[in-house]
Amino acid sequence: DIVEKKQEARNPFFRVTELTDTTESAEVWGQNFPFQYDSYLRTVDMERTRHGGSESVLRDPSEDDPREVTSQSKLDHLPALRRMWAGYAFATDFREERGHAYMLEDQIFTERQAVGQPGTCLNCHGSMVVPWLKAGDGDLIKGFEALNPLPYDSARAEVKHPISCIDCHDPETMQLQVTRPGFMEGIKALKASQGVQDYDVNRDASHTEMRTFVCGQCHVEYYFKGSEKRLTFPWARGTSVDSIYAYYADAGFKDWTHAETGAPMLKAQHPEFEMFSAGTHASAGVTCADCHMPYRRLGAQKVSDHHVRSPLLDVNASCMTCHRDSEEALMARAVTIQDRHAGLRDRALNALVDLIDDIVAAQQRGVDEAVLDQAREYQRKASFYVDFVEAENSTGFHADQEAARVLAESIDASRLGQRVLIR
Amino acid sequence: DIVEKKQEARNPFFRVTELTDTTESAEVWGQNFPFQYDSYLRTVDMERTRHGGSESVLRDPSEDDPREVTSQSKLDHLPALRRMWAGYAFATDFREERGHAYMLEDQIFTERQAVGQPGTCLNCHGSMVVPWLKAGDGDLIKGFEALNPLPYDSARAEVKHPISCIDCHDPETMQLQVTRPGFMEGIKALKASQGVQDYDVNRDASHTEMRTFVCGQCHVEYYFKGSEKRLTFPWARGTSVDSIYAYYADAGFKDWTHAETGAPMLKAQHPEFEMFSAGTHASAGVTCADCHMPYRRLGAQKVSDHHVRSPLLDVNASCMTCHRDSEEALMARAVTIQDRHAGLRDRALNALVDLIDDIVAAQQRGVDEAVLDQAREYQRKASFYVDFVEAENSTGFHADQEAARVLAESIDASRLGQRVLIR
Amino acid sequence: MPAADRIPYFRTVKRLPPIAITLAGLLFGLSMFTFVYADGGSYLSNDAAACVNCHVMNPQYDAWMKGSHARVASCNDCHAPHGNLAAKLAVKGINGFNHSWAFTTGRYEERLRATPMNAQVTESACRFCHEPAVHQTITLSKDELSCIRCHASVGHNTRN
Ligand code: HEC
Ligand code: HEC
Ligand code: HEC
Ligand code: HEC
Ligand code: HEC
Ligand code: HEC
Ligand code: HEC
Ligand code: HEC
Ligand code: HEC
Ligand code: HEC
Ligand code: HEC
Ligand code: HEC
Ligand code: HEC
Ligand code: HEC
Ligand SMILES: [Ca+2]
Ligand SMILES: [Ca+2]
Repeated sequence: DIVEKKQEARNPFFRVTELTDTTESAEVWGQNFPFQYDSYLRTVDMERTRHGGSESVLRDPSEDDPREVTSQSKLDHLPALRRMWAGYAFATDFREERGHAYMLEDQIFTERQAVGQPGTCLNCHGSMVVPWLKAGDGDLIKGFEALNPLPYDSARAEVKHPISCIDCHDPETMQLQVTRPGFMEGIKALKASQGVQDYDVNRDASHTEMRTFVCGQCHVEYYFKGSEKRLTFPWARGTSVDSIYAYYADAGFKDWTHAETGAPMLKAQHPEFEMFSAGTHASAGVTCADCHMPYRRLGAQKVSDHHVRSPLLDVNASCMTCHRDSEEALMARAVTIQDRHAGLRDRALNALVDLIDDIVAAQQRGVDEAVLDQAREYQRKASFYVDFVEAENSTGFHADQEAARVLAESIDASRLGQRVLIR
Repeated sequence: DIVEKKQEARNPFFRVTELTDTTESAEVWGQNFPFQYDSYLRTVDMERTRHGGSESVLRDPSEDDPREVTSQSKLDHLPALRRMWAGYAFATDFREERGHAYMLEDQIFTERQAVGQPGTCLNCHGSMVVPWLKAGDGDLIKGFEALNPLPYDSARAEVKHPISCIDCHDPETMQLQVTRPGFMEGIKALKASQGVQDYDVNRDASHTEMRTFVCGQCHVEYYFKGSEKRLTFPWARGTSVDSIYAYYADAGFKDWTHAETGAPMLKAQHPEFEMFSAGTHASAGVTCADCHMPYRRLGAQKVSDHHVRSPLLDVNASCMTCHRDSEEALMARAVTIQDRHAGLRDRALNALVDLIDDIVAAQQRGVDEAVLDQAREYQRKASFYVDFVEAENSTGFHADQEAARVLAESIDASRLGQRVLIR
Repeated sequence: MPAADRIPYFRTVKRLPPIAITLAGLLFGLSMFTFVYADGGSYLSNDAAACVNCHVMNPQYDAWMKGSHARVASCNDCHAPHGNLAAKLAVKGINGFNHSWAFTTGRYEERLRATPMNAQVTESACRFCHEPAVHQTITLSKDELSCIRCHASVGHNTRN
């Protein structure tokens, strides 16, 4: 059509330097795109909002962990999490997430490394395109398969940067691209479950969808499949918490065994993509980039703000192109949703702790194993459900009704678990 | 401002006939306002939507109940309601509500009349301004106080029409007016709790607020206070379900005693105003009339559609004043919210029935009364909370996150009740 | 959504009995009259006031007057194709007929909405004027990134 033709005709960018799929350093890309690069650098900023952002906490650097600043501990903020994750590495160190600039160092130095992690971890914490292409001799998937099963430290020797331009952009056209095999395979399975065969995200997704999908490469629930430790997104039945829970049941998968109760547990991780997809903004066609990378005016041009962060730090830029309320009113509406969510989340965590207490007591009483197993199954569900919306970092905002629904089911499961123990 | 001036400048009404505060019949008003009157008459239509509207069900007219058509029974649709209300008149007859045209006859002929209702009932089911002025010798409040304590049949002898123009409009200026003492007093108490003294709704409310308040005269939770059976809206602590529950605790009020468990119960009735106020549309400044009485073009004129009904019967007219999605997309978004809500409501009703079962069993087992009373208190709460959002007739739409939150708390209360029985 | 779904009068014609078709014929004549009549006055004119020959356009007109573009763009700047004269005439012809027919029969939805064709025309219009500003952002697109999705209120904010 006419519009497309016109676009092809013009050469969009003034290129100071040539970019290829071996150009890893953002600094080099920044020569062509200084505005994007400058804002990308600002992801080092730490500023908190009522429920999000991040707070800089000073620490004494040690040999093991030379960081002088981290973000606040979520375990201290929500002590129930320690009970929920008893026996799992998350119970030792779990912090509020912060800007993209920190992704590599925060992963390297988290105490969760103590248990010995695989190379797979790097998928979402580093600029992986070049390392994968290298390890796979020009084949991205092969490289991915080569690095996953390595011990973390050997794999990380190949990785030099946190996320860089090449992880989201095609260096030739600058178009958005998905570079993560986990997402390519996950979305393909998801589409297949909806009757769409052979979905190729980089070929078939619309530009608008890509504005969400590039984030969905990392901000998703995942697990390491099999001994190859293949990074897998559990979407073959759908992306709702129910579908994912059923998927793990089918796969006979567990993340760990609960230290207090012996239940076979699941850990949910940052399912922003999944929860967001179930919300009002998604169904209205809004994308991650709309809120987290709003356009900004720079002279006569407008550019996407690559300072990816909480939109509540600048409601004016993020929300007010679409919404015409005052900043205060919009902020108040967002916070009302979040506060209501936080209250309900606390209620769900309480219920879960009650269940854990009851199972522990029942074990001491010597209740029948078959009955205990029923209660443990409830614990597994209640825990995964509340974790799913708590690990989702918007404090309910991305999908408020759905998040409340999930919390309600978590509460129900915790309480039903208590009930079976006392027949 | 200019807009107002302009409106004043043109003489808006061609008055065929003079209207006064004794002009009761809508037909007479209709001579001046034929379009509003015509649409008002169409509230006899019955058409169902996925979750709302109403369905016409044929019945054999009897002497006691000459109606040939009613709407579907909600007791048959949700059998758990019978258990929830055991021992209360609602368990014998409770139907889907239908258009305003039916309000008087549906009240007269409901089987709930068997228990002997007071005149107070008529507040919201008839055109009351003229009867009250008459009974109070020109004093509305006096008339209200005079009719409330009468037996229903004597009071109803004074009432000739279902809701009429005069119940919402000042006959001289045609401005919206609140005519219900219950609302005047309820909103005054609510404002006082927020630090606003001496609130007079007809003096102090903005025009926009009035577009919601006229509906809040009836679509609200209420009770009959004291032996004078004064119609009272329990808002002195706020309009959230929690505030209202606390209000009734303070007042030591109960609606009935549960037939199976002996719990002192509360019944919630159509708190559309209260729930809606906690939702996104309200916080964005949208009013009841925006959706339920959208403007329609009539030549160059715009008139409010007085065919008050489900907005989902005409999404184009109702929603697309503000939303730019297609009708199909908007309908799908509304129905997604409602379906999710309905699923969670069923879960909450199941939990409540489980609790009732457990209390009944515990009574048979001879569990300690003090323990039983704790469980009954949980039943009272669980029941009121789920009823609050089920009696609210939008199937969650008016305030989706809040409704899910309330259901979650209902589930928690039901399950906690089960827990206390088995210490 | 296919345009036909939103233009009830097209579908209705198929189902109507012969007498109604005759009637429709009459209406067609009448609407051609409306078309020709309105055409001279509006469809070929760039004067915004001309579009509001039809009072159904009043809300858009009023909102446009108050909007950010009243001084810089009139109706046709956004609702008629730029550049290609043939395309311009074709779009105007189709719209002229559609709107006249709708106006004459009175068969159109309570809330107007641009047809997919007209939405496309408008999107192109945004790009025509704002090419410098959105140069980087749109040249990235492999397909279109709708401007209206974020700038819904730009032309005339008739929605709240
Ligand atoms: C309509 C706007 C909107 C969209 C679209 C959106 N978000 Fe958010 N997001 C928010 C808001 C508001 C918060 C809460 C921020 C806070 O509490 O400070 C948030 C929080 C987050 C956080 C936590 C940030 C923090 O400050 O700790 C992450 C991560 C996130 N979103 C990722 C995503 C991803 C990935 C997508 C797309 C799948 C997405 N968001 C889509 C508005 C949005
Ligand atoms: C390569 C993986 C990856 C991709 C792709 C990615 N993120 Fe992140 N994101 C992370 C990691 C890891 C963190 C946490 C870093 C830390 O805490 O050290 C993070 C943090 C965030 C935060 C939290 C910032 C804060 O201050 O709390 C937001 C918001 C966010 N990402 C949004 C997005 C959006 C929007 C996109 C797409 C435009 C996106 N991310 C793409 C991995 C990714
Ligand atoms: C599928 C993508 C993905 C994988 C794989 C992944 N992460 Fe992350 N990680 C993220 C995202 C997104 C965030 C930011 C959101 C959050 O913290 O919830 C994050 C945040 C973190 C943080 C900072 C917040 C915290 O939890 O204290 C640490 C540390 C971390 N990851 C460590 C790891 C380790 C160790 C592994 C491997 C076992 C790993 N990550 C694997 C995506 C991933
Ligand atoms: C987390 C993913 C991500 C990373 C990393 C990223 N970008 Fe982007 N970038 C986007 C998104 C999303 C857009 C918006 C694309 C659109 O819809 O037009 C964008 C847009 C752009 C554009 C088009 C103009 C604009 O501002 O909208 C340029 C140029 C660009 N990025 C350069 C860079 C450079 C240079 C880097 C590295 C410093 C970088 N990007 C890193 C996601 C990313
Ligand atoms: C690209 C457009 C866009 C952006 C950016 C955007 N929104 Fe929205 N927002 C919408 C749409 C569309 C809806 C759904 C209502 C509708 O269809 O009009 C919506 C709905 C909402 C609602 C009601 C939904 C609910 O869950 O109750 C709130 C509150 C809201 N937005 C706040 C925000 C905030 C805060 C931000 C910034 C962080 C934001 N929005 C950014 C388009 C946007
Ligand atoms: C933003 C639009 C909107 C507003 C504002 C709104 N409603 Fe509704 N209302 C709805 C929708 C949608 C339904 C669901 C109808 C259905 O299921 O068919 C509904 C349902 C109802 C019903 C049940 C109707 C039926 O079809 O059975 C009543 C009664 C009602 N609303 C009253 C009110 C009152 C009173 C207010 C103001 C306090 C209000 N509504 C404000 C959209 C709205
Ligand atoms: C005088 C009391 C009263 C007032 C004032 C009132 N209603 Fe009602 N409304 C009722 C009653 C009673 C019914 C149920 C009638 C029946 O089922 O017989 C009802 C039914 C409805 C229904 C259900 C229609 C259906 O088809 O299911 C809607 C929607 C509704 N009202 C909306 C409103 C709105 C909006 C306003 C304000 C503009 C309003 N009502 C003002 C008493 C009132
Ligand atoms: C504060 C206002 C108010 C009072 C007082 C009131 N009603 Fe209603 N009534 C309504 C509204 C609003 C509806 C429509 C919404 C609904 O059905 O939930 C309704 C619906 C009904 C219906 C039709 C639906 C059903 O429940 O089967 C009946 C019958 C009814 N009321 C009977 C009564 C009786 C009997 C009394 C007195 C004990 C009474 N009402 C007192 C406002 C009121
Ligand atoms: C349930 C309450 C209610 C009843 C009963 C009612 N109206 Fe209205 N009426 C409204 C509302 C709300 C508006 C919108 C007022 C506004 O915002 O200007 C309105 C507006 C009007 C207007 C102003 C023009 C317009 O259409 O917006 C007229 C005239 C009118 N009504 C006449 C009548 C007549 C005649 C009757 C009786 C047949 C009647 N009304 C019954 C609530 C009601
Ligand atoms: C008078 C304006 C108006 C009308 C009429 C209206 N809406 Fe809305 N709607 C809004 C506003 C404002 C928001 C909040 C988002 C925002 O601020 O843009 C919203 C939000 C929504 C949302 C997202 C909120 C949520 O709970 O997820 C949905 C869905 C929605 N509307 C559907 C509808 C439907 C369906 C109707 C008709 C029954 C309707 N709206 C009528 C103005 C309106
Ligand atoms: C700056 C651009 C611009 C100008 C100038 C403009 N419009 Fe529009 N118009 C739009 C956009 C954008 C839409 C919405 C298209 C869509 O929904 O996809 C639209 C839609 C419409 C619609 C469909 C109904 C609606 O409100 O969405 C009508 C009718 C309309 N315009 C008439 C007019 C008239 C008459 C004028 C001159 C008074 C005018 N327009 C001037 C951009 C413009
Ligand atoms: C003959 C009377 C009349 C004139 C003159 C007129 N319109 Fe319309 N217009 C209508 C009617 C009637 C509709 C509703 C059509 C429908 O919804 O099917 C409409 C709908 C529209 C729409 C939305 C539907 C679509 O076709 O996309 C746009 C945009 C629009 N008009 C723009 C204009 C512009 C620009 C002008 C001036 C150049 C104009 N109109 C002149 C009667 C007219
Ligand atoms: C005939 C040329 C023309 C067309 C067509 C046009 N614009 Fe504009 N637009 C301008 C000019 C000139 C300005 C600067 C106005 C000013 O500074 O007051 C402007 C300003 C803007 C602004 C900044 C002011 C604001 O309203 O926020 C936005 C955003 C914008 N246009 C978007 C659009 C979109 C979207 C479209 C298509 C629906 C469009 N424009 C169509 C000429 C045009
Ligand atoms: C995802 C949302 C989004 C989309 C899509 C979008 N814009 Fe914008 N646009 C914005 C935001 C946000 C701003 C405000 C930038 C600022 O003021 O810092 C803006 C600003 C503008 C401006 C004003 C720049 C200035 O100098 O004042 C123009 C003109 C503009 N956009 C045109 C367009 C056009 C044309 C399109 C379609 C090609 C488009 N926009 C698509 C969000 C969007
Ligand atoms: Ca954070
Ligand atoms: Ca109904």
